[in-house]
Amino acid sequence: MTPDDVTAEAVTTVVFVLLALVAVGFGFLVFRVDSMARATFALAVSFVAVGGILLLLDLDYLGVVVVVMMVMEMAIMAVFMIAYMMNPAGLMPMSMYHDKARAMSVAVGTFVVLAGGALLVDWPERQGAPPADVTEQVGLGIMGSHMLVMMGIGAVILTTIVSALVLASARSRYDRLGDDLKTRPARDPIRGGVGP
Amino acid sequence: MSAPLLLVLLPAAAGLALVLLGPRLDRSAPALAAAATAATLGVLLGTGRTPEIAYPFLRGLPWRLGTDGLSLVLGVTVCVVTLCVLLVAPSQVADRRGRLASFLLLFLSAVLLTLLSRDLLSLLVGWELMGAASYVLIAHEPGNRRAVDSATTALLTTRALDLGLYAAAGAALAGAATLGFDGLPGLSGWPLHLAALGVLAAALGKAAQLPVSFWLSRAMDGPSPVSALLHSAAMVAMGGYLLLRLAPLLAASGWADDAAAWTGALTAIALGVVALAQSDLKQLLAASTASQLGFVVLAAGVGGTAAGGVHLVAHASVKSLLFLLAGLWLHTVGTKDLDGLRAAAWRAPAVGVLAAVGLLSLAGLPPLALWGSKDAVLAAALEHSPLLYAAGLLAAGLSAAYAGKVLAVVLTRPTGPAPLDVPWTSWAPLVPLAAGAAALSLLALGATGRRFEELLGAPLPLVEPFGLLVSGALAATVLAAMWWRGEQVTAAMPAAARQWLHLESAGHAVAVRPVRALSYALAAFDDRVLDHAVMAAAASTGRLARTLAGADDRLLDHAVEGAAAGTVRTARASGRWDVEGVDGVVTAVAAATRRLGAQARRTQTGQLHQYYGQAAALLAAATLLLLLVR
Amino acid sequence: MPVSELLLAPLALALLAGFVVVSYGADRALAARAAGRELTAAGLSPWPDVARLLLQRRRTTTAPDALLWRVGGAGPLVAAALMLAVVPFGDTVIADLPVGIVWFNAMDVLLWAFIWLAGWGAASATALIGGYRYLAQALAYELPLMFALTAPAVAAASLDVREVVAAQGDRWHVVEMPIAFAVFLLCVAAFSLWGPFRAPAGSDLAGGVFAETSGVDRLLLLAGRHALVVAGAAFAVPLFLGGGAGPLLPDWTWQLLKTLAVLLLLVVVRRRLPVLRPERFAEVGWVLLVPLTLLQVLVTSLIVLAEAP
Amino acid sequence: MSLEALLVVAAALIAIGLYGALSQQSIVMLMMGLELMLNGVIVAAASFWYYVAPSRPDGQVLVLVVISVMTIEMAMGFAVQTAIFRAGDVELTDEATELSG
Repeated sequence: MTPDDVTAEAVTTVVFVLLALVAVGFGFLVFRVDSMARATFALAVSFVAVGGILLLLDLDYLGVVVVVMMVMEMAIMAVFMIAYMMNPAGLMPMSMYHDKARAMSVAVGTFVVLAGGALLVDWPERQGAPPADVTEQVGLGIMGSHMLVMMGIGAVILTTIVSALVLASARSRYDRLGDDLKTRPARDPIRGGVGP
Repeated sequence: MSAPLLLVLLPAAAGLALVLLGPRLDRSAPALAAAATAATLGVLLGTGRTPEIAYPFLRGLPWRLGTDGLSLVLGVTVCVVTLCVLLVAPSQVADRRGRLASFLLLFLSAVLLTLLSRDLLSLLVGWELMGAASYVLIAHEPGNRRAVDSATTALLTTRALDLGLYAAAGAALAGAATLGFDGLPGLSGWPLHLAALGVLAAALGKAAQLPVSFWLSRAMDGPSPVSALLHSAAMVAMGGYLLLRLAPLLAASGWADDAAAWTGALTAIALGVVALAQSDLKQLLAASTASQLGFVVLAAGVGGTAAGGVHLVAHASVKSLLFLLAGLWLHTVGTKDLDGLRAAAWRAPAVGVLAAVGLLSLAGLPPLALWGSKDAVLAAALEHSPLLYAAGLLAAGLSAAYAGKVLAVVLTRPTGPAPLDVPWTSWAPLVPLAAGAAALSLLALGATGRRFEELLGAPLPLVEPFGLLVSGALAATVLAAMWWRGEQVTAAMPAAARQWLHLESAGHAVAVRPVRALSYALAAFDDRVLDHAVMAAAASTGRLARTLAGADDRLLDHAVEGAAAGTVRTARASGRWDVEGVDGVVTAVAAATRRLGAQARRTQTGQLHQYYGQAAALLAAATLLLLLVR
Repeated sequence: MPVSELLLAPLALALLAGFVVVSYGADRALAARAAGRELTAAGLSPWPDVARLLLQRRRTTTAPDALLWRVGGAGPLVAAALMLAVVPFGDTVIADLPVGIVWFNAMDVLLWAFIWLAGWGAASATALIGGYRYLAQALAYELPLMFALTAPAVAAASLDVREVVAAQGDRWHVVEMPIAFAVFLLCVAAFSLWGPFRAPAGSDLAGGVFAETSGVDRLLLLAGRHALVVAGAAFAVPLFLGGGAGPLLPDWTWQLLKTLAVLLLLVVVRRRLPVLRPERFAEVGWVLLVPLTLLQVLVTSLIVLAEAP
Repeated sequence: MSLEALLVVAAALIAIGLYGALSQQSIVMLMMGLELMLNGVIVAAASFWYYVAPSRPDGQVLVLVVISVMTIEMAMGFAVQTAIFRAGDVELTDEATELSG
């Protein structure tokens, strides 16, 4: 190992420890802060840290994608959070917990079991090396050997879109277009855009 | 995409698009379809001969498509005829033109698939699609019950014989584990004979040969443009084509080639007589089609692939021209009955010239198309057997006779009817067909014949000048005879010939009625024998029961009453034991179960987080179990 | 990391600042012309405003979430700088990421959080509504933007910005993907609260997300907005306009000149268009722009297939 | 950095997420707990990919699947939350007891 390698590894380790602490620490903060906005964005920071960890593992694409997806999700989550919480800004401190002690014991137990397993199990040796273009590998994977998986995911996502809309929307096309679906223009609460 | 598949998919895609858009594009659909056909023709001409290409389809059984000389020539013929039909169709069909055009394209696609296929699997696909499209096309007129019935008759007849192809495919798989055409002659034993029989049946059925020619008569209920494509150039011709393509298989079987040759010769004669007896122009043309296809089948039987190919092409050109003319007259004069068409040729001279060319060619007058092509077939037959040659010559004379009959009618000197107003658009597209009808004998003769041989890769038989002279003279003589004595000849035809030799009734008698009778018999057997047995058993059971009841009343009752008193005593005793002993145990078990059930319900709190906790605990337990078991 | 690249970072920041100044000046010039005022050098200079905002005392609201407010205020500028980090100037690029295009997308997504936080932190109704408007707008523009970014990536078969530049050669991507280019510029305007997409900071909300900001916070947010437009313009050049390709001048010069051109285009357009209501734009985005960009990607793919050896 | 260290981080994220899912009354907060657990799964999948079988795409595909699952979970979660809030003004898990047997 050359001196440069040692330096690089030390830097990697330090960065990793920092990211891991951020991921776990902000993850815990999610359930400790009063303000819902802070909770949401603590979770977002945790996700960004995990994205950083993925970058350390040479997973450039997936790391950035995790950031993209999760920050979007959290921004939307904040909206719902504020829509459905009694005290979103945490201005009037109140407890929103139940079964705190039991939950903590279950969580600690889970951690002990999982971490113990992680440390005690004799994991297999590394086989092969990452390809030169990691992104290409996953691209070829989902377009080739794992195509079925992604096709399944696609079908599930389509189902999700439809069922989520059906569940969440109070209005249907009959509200928009009348009982015979012939009302034009549609009776939208807000007019405009394109389409009937 | 490689060319063979493109050739099939181009018209299919265009046809499907028109099916979807058809109702909206009703007026412009024929023009669009014609454009698609022209494009297909362009691709076909640009492709030329290609080696066979295997497209993966089933494991080990690919689609094998390729273009060789024969499929190229027939493909070009079919495309040209389709183009002419599509250009003429708007002037002859008023309703649902979009539907007509789109299904003509789909039909074209199926025909091209049939022509390009080099294995039974893709052939079957093309064959079946062709049949289905023909059904839709024949039953084109909305609300015409008879046309629908006729389409059904045609479809059922040909489909029943198409089962032969499936049998052939099965035999080929069993015998050689391949469906390729090249592997078929290599079969031996029963697979060879079954394959030959199956192919023969399917091809003869499609080509409307004896004894199933009647479906072609029924198919005349469809629109004339449809007949012009299906019953001259494409569908019936595909029957002949299949035999030409698989002539090696027929030869290998040792008997199928002779059977084909004689069936062809007999059909050519018998349907020639039928044609001569017809008084309806389309029926006459239909019978003549079957008769002319007889020559092709004869050629296939004697191994004259090239001669048969020439005759197919020449006949397609002549007959599509005549069918379209029949449609034109039906549309303008208002009838297809020969009596009504008297002097029709003079009433629209341009159309009359076309008709004369077509009919003279059909008669086999030198130097027109069918003269040369028919002589090529006859020469091939002569190499094989003089008897076949003689039969062919007889059939040639008959074709001159029925052509002469029509010619005499339409060329009668006009006596009254006013000239017809026929726009040039409705006859101009026929000119290329007429040109073909006039000139295609070149394919069989002389230098052009040699070039054609090279293209086909099969030798034409050497046509003796003497033979040409004989058949030409025969045609001229018969034509002259028909011109002067046509009425008498027609009148001399047997009545059976007018009714297509009662082939349809025979078909009903031989195939339909037995099947129906068998099913009735089976139903009757079910009703009478099986049902009867069941009912009899039931009745006798009833009688037995009554007898036993009588015995019961008289003998057993006493014994029973005595026993009953004892039973009652026993029952009381056991009742006490039941209430005090068994019941107690049951109640206790039930109570315990209920308690357990209540306990179990406590986990079902409806609280999401508690479910999560349970799930976590369960997972932990499962992990533990896994660790312990390992 | 080599020292030279470390030196590049301040250089790039200075460049960004310069462009922001240009953008501001051009905008002021157009505003002055529209109002019929006379153009003076002092009127175009941002420095008086900067000085005023730096010296201004911060106002505050009753119960602000100060931390989130500051993060939201400074975030856009940081995101813009990070976007610029993957833009190549000639052969030089500060961060040569193999997934530069996704990186740009990630930075743009971070804006969802930052702008919303700027609205939330102020604890004021108008500011919060501005934040919500931004999210509604973001839901509308994000998917078209993603697909618009996909088209050049597909054409180059790479997510690396430099490879996208290299893949263009003489024929710039804008020729074969005009829809993607137009949608991209639209989305740049949308994530920068620019022109027709200024509803989140609209005057009907008394400034929306800007409403309660003052002093340095306001300066950062305003500079961030201009910086986002600059970063978007700079990113459009390697994606669609051939990067540094051009005659005579060195590559980096062409990159700068083209960036300037796109930037001026955006500035000019800014005042010409009316404000679009976010909910209307949502329908346009989903019903019109998503299919259009998908079609663009399809066309691009077909071109790639047709030109494949 | 090693496989064990990464797995411990993943375990910590999963445990914290589980704690949140079990202890939070608000449905939205509960979903944040679930997201955090899946976050741990991402770390675990990525580290298994890197340290066990980097030459195969399975690990990466698993990460993609988990990301999709997270979005699906969130979409359905909010849809259900909206539906039950609309039906009965329910926003706490303790009030959503239709499934209680």
